[in-house]
Amino acid sequence: MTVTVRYFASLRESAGRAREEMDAAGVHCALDVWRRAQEGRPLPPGTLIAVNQEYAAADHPVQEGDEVAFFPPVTGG
Amino acid sequence: MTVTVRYFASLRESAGRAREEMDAAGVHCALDVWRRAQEGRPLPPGTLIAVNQEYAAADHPVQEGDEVAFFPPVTGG
Amino acid sequence: MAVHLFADALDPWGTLIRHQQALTAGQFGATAVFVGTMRDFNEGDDVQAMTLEHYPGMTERQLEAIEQEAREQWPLEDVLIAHRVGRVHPGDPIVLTAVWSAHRQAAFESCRFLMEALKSRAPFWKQERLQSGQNRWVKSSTPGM
Amino acid sequence: MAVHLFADALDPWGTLIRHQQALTAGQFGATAVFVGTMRDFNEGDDVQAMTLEHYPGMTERQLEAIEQEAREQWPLEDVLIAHRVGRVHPGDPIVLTAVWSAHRQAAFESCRFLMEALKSRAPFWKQERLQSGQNRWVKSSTPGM
Repeated sequence: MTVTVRYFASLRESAGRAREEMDAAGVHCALDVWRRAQEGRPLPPGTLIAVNQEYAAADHPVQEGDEVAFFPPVTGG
Repeated sequence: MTVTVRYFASLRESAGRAREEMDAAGVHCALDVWRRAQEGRPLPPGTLIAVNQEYAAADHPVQEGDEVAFFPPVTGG
Repeated sequence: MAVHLFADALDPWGTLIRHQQALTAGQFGATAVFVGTMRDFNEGDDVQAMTLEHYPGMTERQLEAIEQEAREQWPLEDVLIAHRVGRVHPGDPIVLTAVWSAHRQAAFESCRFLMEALKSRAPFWKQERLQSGQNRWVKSSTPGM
Repeated sequence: MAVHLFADALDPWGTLIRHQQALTAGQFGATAVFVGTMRDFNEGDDVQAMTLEHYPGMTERQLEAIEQEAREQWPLEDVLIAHRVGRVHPGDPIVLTAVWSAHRQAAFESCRFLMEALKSRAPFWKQERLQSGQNRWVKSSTPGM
């Protein structure tokens, strides 16, 4: 199975990329996606997660074709 | 001594005039002004009083040349 | 510091734009604005027109005092209060309050304070002309809190 | 219902005026507006410019959800949310929230709700360029309550 991983703001900079398609075979939840994509790098405290453009918890299940995004606290307005 | 008496909105209508110069000899406070000008008609409940364009209590002292105004609750905005 | 009474049309956005041109961009981060507009209904009745009476002199003094109180309570870059007087019709803007501040909390709170204080203390009175032809003094302001 | 993202200049008053022309005069008595503008200082430093990053698609969905929540909580005639993205400079407007309602309480409260919800949930991120040449991600929004 394949998922799209997206990074924004400071997480985009530290990941060195804005998005990637990732083979997610054996991946169950959003946190698993981070671990595989970031090769074990710990999730920075306060990181927000969105699955298919809706906020989600780290244990949110992930399916084929999902878009999983990681980003720091938002600072708009 | 003379004072200027002013009425606004519904009190202007019920008084039948907007302003008058009144001989206030023997008058001590704003309420006395009302009583003399309105010949004993009771002060309508909720009436607001201003002396020289500042809100004042009914017992506020009145002096020569003062402007004493009576009006209903304000409804601007 | 600005308090304006308009006997003719009050153009709230134009007034705001002209006022803001005098301010230093970059100094304020938050602008909060309230505009009150005449509705065509009140207390279940259709309203055709309205006359806004005021107490010339005292009205300006009260509005200036209200502005001063806001400036003492919050750090504000600038304050604008404008109010219509005379004959108005449904859809006509009646009142404008605007504040400029570094942060939004002060802007929101002080803008609301200005309106509540104006409603409770500034000597204005509304007389409605109903569709039926009857004239009716508005008895009290709607509670805003 | 209206949510707009501007990659070029956001003209808050012009946007507001154009939006309001579609509304029925007389139906609303209260308009509350907030405009957030870029300041030239933050956390003690001079800021030269700022880049507003966002999550296209999710940002619009979040803003629409926030508008919907406001409409469920208050009786609103209309709602407008506009936000700038891309490179901005001190004095540039960044955000506009506006609501039209029959009464001022709903207008004030919902306008503030929109801003607080937008600040806490809409996926935007600010990177400041300081006078020193350093780029700095803004860590968190200032508390608004």
